[in-house]
Amino acid sequence: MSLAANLRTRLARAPASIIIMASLLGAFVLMALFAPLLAPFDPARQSLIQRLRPPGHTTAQGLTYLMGTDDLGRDLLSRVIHGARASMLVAVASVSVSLLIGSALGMLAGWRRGWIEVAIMRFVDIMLSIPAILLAVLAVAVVGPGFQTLILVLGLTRWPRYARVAYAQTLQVATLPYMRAAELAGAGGPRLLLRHILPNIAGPLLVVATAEFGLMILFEASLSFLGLGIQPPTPSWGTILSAGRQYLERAWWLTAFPGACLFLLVLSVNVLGDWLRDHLDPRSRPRG
Amino acid sequence: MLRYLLSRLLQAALTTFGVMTIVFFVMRLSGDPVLLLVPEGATREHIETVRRELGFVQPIWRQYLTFLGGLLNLELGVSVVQRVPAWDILASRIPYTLALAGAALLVAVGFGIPAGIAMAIWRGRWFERPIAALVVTGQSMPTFLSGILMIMLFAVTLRWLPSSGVDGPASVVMPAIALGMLSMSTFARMARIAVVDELSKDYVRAGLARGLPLGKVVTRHVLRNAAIPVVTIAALETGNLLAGAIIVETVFAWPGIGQLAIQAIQSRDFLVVQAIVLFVSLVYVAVNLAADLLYAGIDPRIRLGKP
Amino acid sequence: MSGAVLDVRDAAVHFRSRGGFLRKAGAPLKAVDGVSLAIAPGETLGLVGESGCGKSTLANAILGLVPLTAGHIKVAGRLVDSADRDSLGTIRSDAQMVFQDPALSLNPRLSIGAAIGEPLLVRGLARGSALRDRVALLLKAVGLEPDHASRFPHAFSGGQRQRIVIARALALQPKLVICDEPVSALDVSVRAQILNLLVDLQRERGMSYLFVSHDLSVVRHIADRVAVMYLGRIVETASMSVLFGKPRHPYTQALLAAAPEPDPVRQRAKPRRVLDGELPSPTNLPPGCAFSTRCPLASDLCRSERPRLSAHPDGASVACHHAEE
Amino acid sequence: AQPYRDSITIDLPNDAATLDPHLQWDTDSYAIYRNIFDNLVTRDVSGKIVPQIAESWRQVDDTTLSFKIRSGVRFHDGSPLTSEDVAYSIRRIIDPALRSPQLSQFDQIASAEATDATTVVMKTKAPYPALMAQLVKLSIVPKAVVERIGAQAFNLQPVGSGPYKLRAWQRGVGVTLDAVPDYWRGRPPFDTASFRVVPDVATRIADLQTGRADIVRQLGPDEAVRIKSDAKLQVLAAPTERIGYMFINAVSGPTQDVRVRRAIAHAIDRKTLIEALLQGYGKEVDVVLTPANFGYIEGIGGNAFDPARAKALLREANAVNAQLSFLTSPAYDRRLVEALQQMLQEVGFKVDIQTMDHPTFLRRRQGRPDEAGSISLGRWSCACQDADGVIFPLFRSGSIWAKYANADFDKQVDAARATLDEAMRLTHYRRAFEILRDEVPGLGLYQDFAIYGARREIRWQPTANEAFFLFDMRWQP
Amino acid sequence: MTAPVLDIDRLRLEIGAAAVVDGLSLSVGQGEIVALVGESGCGKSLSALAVLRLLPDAVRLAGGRILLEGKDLATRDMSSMAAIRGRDASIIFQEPTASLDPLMPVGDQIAEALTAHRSVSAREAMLRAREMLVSIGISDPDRRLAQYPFELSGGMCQRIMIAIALICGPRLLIADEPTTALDVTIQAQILHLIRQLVAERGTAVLLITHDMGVVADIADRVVVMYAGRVAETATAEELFRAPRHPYTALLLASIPRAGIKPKSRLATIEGTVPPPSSHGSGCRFASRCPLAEDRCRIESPPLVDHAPGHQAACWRSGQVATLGAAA
Ligand SMILES: Nc1ncnc2c1ncn2[C@@H]1O[C@H](COP(=O)(O)OP(=O)(O)OP(=O)(O)O)[C@@H](O)[C@H]1O
Ligand SMILES: Nc1ncnc2c1ncn2[C@@H]1O[C@H](COP(=O)(O)OP(=O)(O)OP(=O)(O)O)[C@@H](O)[C@H]1O
Ligand SMILES: [Mg+2]
Ligand SMILES: [Mg+2]
Repeated sequence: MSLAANLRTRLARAPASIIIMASLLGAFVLMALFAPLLAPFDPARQSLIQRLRPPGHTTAQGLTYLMGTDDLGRDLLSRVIHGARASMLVAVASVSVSLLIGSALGMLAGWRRGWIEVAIMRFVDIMLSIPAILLAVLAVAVVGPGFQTLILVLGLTRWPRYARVAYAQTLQVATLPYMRAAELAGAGGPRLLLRHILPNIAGPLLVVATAEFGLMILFEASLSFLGLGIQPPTPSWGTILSAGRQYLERAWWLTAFPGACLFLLVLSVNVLGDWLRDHLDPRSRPRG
Repeated sequence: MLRYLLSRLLQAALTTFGVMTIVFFVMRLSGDPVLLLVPEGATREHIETVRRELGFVQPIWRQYLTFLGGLLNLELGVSVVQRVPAWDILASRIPYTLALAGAALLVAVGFGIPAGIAMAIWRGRWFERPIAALVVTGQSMPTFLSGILMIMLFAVTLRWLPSSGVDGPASVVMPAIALGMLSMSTFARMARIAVVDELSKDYVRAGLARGLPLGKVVTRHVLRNAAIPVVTIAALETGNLLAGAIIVETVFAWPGIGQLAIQAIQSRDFLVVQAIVLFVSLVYVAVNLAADLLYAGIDPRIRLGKP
Repeated sequence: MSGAVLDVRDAAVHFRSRGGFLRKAGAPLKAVDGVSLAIAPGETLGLVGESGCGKSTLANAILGLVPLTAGHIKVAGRLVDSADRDSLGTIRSDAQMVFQDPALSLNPRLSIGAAIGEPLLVRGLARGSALRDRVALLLKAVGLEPDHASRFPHAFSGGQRQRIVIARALALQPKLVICDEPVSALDVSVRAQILNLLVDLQRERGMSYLFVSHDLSVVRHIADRVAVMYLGRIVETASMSVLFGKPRHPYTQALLAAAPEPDPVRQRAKPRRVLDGELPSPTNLPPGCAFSTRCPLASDLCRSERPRLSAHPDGASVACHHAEE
Repeated sequence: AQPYRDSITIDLPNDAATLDPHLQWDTDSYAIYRNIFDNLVTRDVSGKIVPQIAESWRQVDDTTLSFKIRSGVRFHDGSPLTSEDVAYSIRRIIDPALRSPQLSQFDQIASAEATDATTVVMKTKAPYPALMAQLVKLSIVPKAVVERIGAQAFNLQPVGSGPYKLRAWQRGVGVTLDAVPDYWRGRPPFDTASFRVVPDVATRIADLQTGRADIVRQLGPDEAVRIKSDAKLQVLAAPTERIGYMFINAVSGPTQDVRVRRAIAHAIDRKTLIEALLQGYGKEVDVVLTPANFGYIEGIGGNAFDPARAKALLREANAVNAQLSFLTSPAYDRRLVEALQQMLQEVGFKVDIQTMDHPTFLRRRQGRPDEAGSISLGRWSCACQDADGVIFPLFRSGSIWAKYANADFDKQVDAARATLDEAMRLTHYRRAFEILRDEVPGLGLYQDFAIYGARREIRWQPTANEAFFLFDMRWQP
Repeated sequence: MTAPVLDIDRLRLEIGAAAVVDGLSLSVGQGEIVALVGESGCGKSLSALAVLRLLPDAVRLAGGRILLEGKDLATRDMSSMAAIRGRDASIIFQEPTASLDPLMPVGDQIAEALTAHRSVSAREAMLRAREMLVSIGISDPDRRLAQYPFELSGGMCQRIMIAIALICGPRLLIADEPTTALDVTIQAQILHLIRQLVAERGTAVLLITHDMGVVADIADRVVVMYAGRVAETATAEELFRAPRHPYTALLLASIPRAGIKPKSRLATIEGTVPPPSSHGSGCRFASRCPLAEDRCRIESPPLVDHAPGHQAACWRSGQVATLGAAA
């Protein structure tokens, strides 16, 4: 039984909460993929006389804004649906870039030790010490704003976190007898790292990755004040939220809906991540 | 041991040097502050005069050498924007930053780690749920939102806490919670995973077999074994709390380094940025060195330096 | 010995003792100290000795898993102690090891099929269904079911894990297998099966074994020659029949006397003799013979001067001042 | 009326950069230090230039002004303010060695001499009509103190002659001022004034609601609406000399074509912008100048909102779907940017918003024309209430902001700068604005309002020059 | 005879739907040493774990009673087990290195077992731990107490485990292969220690081992398990002399004895233990049994008394003697 097959059978036996979370995540993914088909309105279409309408507001022409409108009179529902696209793309792209770079370098450092360790880990320290904002500013000044720049900045500034976690875990795992057994079996570097170390350190990495997943969506919003975010009028949850916080008292829906979406997305990613980790561990069979 | 420490100190110096070099060039490449200093209607000649007066027309390598010279003399220079030594500007913020970071760490560790352990021990039972929900909330709530929501609830509506500023310990409560929430989630989940990992090992069963209750097995044995990822995260988060508090400090008008950093970056106050980065990187390197030493302290199998 | 599969010369492994923070480390622990031995192709050398005397450490050193402090080790003519990664790789396809502690030497996240197949896979010797078939054969050979291959280590009993580790070591059909307590966790019928397998392999392929065991009946059954270790040193080597027939070193004698017989009547009739005396600390060995603290024959000479290994006409070498008594 | 509280707390978005009035010049430093120092002259509520330290002044010739200095004014350290201090202050700010960022506002001044105890004679390099307007910003510092303690220390412990003196400056936290009871203009209204640094506007409002702050600066229109709904609070707002305008690149990109620029002008519905987004806190203008400035010409006639005409112009210029890059920074209201983008797209432009941080924005906007983007927003104030300080730097060829060159226009603004005759200047400006109307290198959108939130009991009338004089405020139960 | 210290009655352990241990019954009286032997993987360790209610998550206690001095442990709640473990009943695990906390000096781990049940000071506990090490023949105890498990040899770890198990002087000691990692001189020392314990305190010992020499040396009674069931139980002498179950007989036959030619083929039992999922209704040894007949494959044999205290579950126990002769 391969790992994937193993996982499949486990998924079939997963508790209801996992199924719910998986469908939730699936729904968000579908929402992102088919946003143009799902959104009732053009998310960029403004109507300044229809600013800040509450959810369910129906105009004289009979158009209904299910989630209300934002501060430029755009349909919030359509923006949230389209926002899923940008936000999830940012999260997936930046998390995978930094997870890849970070865990590879971290494992290498923890396993090889010696000067490679010093070089990698001190570089990690350097990257961690430089405020991300600073690099973001430079990137915007030199490369110009845009989605690629955003991913570049997020990927470049976040990988050291993964690297440190991977490094610390690898240090510990590398001392275990089964690593020596694998070495004896003739496993070379890549195999030792991928087959022996990685599965045994995947848990903490997964925790960081799932935590970062939500963070990246929020980060995009925080970076938008430097111009690094998704450029308007393309919506993202982060920018909708940060724009909405000005209207907390007047228009709660501007933060409540995208906030709830974000919460549910992060929840599902976290719960699935933890479940995945638990079930990648062959020792923890479901109870009963 | 001593040799290891010395070599790490040397590495720390190199790291700091690397950081400062990168920051120096990053700042210079992203444009000088002159345009921000002069009034909007300034003429080109005036701008050039100021630029020359401030030394920004020199070739960049010469500026770099000057900067290195200053660094060697522990001179951080005088801010061109505020006309005050950069170190003074930084120093006035450090106490606030330490207070906030400390309080936030207290929130994060004080709640996060017990929550993580509880989730691991009660895995799959119903009490795990509410804790998990809280943890996820911490992770999915943008600080800029949680901050202002807290202000509206605790300051405006309930009048329990001051809405902003730095008057006494009450002032630090909300910023610390807002800042600590995120780290708290990370701590909790990291602790949970690490503890779950350990709980499946044979020595736990052996601990139970000698009559220790599960709680004791966890506190006496599991925690230490699970500590490495948690220590790693703690080191990472400490750095984050120090410098990453930009939004929280802005929302709560907390005069820490984060706020200063963003202002200095935005006004291209090079010397202040450099001073901040120097400080942060020193703290960072120290904290991570401590973490690396702790790894070996926690797990005697991990030998320091070369294997 | 020139054609030897394994040639160990004056090997020593010392462990730095842990110092505290900024504290100087204490005296090193001499786990293996000046050990020389050799194994010819097709030969089995039994290694017995006190628990903690350095058998596993020596085994690890032979495969380059623990650095040597002094001496040289050659496996199939290649020096282990100065080997780079590449030649270590070659050495390890000639020599494999059955680890003493199967629970820890199996990666908990690797199915046992993958673990057993790993040496074959990484050396490009088999893949896909061919690999599966080889793994199935190996599993059968050690008395496990082929369909166990997809299970993970935690789901096996101690003895089953032991067999998995044996299967992994045999996968490459190496010239030399170092067996560190390979059968101690097995029930006697499975043990017999494994011993038969080892003997068969030796007959067919001329494999050599370094066979570490506490079970003297097993050693007697499988070994051609036996080396007895005590506190990091070899105190006696002899051919199997000589050693069991005429043990010369008092420690060897004690060992043979203490070996229980699988017959309650005879066993219980034997006089019970438990060795008295303190085991010396491996960091602080007495200047003379290490066994002198427990030896019934110990004299002042023993306590002051360390006996050297001296050869006897029947091929035995013994390190004892009173070997002839 | 008797003040019913003896202190006031003000929330500012930023800390003072410096308290030396001759150095930094951002609005937050300004809001604080102008209460510590007196200026040579000042403006009254109506915007007229009136005496302060200078009791009176006389134009001796086109380049010479003579000021009579008020006597009896004392600095906070007790020493009397003399004509020597005034002359020193002027010489100090124009001394390149001080590297004052405000230099360009005063660099027309050639010299200043104290000719006797109460007279200061100032010479300009050439006739300079905006001189008095600039001198509104000149604070008087005590020569003796500055020379004794040096610039760096003076920055931290400023000594002025204003109604308040510095008690404490806690960097990043705020500044506390104490009243000077025997201030020459009378007893200041509050015994102490605390300026607090609160960067986030939402927090400033919360401070106002919880009573932590009595008055807060720099609110947006939407916040004003929010404050209005709170019975304990009031909005204090005034139109300022700040002009909200749109820059249109006349040198590079699709907007080189004047028809395209006109199409942009016709596409924009200022009225809706002001009503819907600015909530009325803005006044429509059709030139790049506010009525609060000298040189504002009524009835030039702008390019009115006319989408049909805009579309026609675009077709005519063969520029349908022209790609406009809209450079912006977080300093500009995101909603305004997006609304403008929408309006332009409606008539057939493709508008690509490029946000960058403010320094980068400035660098590109002021740099090479091909990097300056097709359009961008601006909120301009010269703090001198004179057309010269607005359209000269914005559109005069050779100026860093101008991406436009028109010899006739240059001639008009140069001429208006070189004469002191107000009527002449107005005719030049009329002509200049007509050229701008036809050529559209920029487009006036609205006169900006300064919006403050305050407790109901505060009486204060904000002015066009965005000055923040505590002396003019009162508690009134 | 007084009531046994440990009385396991029809214990059933399941993994998923399959029973790994199926109706195991055995008892250990005060001062008695009972050896549990059997095929590796037949469920010995799991049964031992079940007594202390320490089964892994995957394994379920599906039936039977586990009486420890009359109290049924099978139905107790987990929280009250802590007081029993280590004090009334303790266990020595099969894999010592994995069973020690890798990050705690072994001395502390021994002392901890004492402080868990007795109110002694840390110092005192450490002293007792030291005594314990001396009594099981560890040299340089002070140094050893401060060492971590990875610094000790396998046999040393095993002895640490033994020290932990014995330090509270339990009424029942379950020893899961306590001496496999030890050389015979130390083994003799440990067995001596156990014997002493039994003699002095009347401790009941359940000894799981593969070493027939050890069984012969110290066991009073032997329980032979096969595929989750008891195949035979008898006194040690009786069992070695006259096994009544073919599995027992074949097991004894496969021991390499002095008389056998070195490197000759040892007798083995053909085939492997059937997996729990494929247990049919018949005798579980039938597929490997040279004596098996049709009945064996259909009907499960009950445990039948052959002599006082000697029971075997075989339809053809009468023919077993011929097997031993053949081997
Ligand atoms: N990594 C290590 N660090 C320090 N000391 C060690 C280390 N590994 C082993 N030792 C010590 O070296 C000595 C020899 O250990 P080794 O494991 O080789 O013994 P052994 O002969 O295999 O014993 P056993 O039969 O009990 O397995 C022991 O005293 C042990 O404590
Ligand atoms: N955690 C587990 N999950 C699934 N199966 C298990 C687990 N632990 C043990 N088993 C299975 O249960 C059976 C009995 O295991 P147990 O450890 O009791 O054997 P044992 O009799 O002690 O064998 P040995 O003598 O080899 O130690 C084995 O077939 C084993 O594969
Ligand atoms: Mg060993
Ligand atoms: Mg077992």
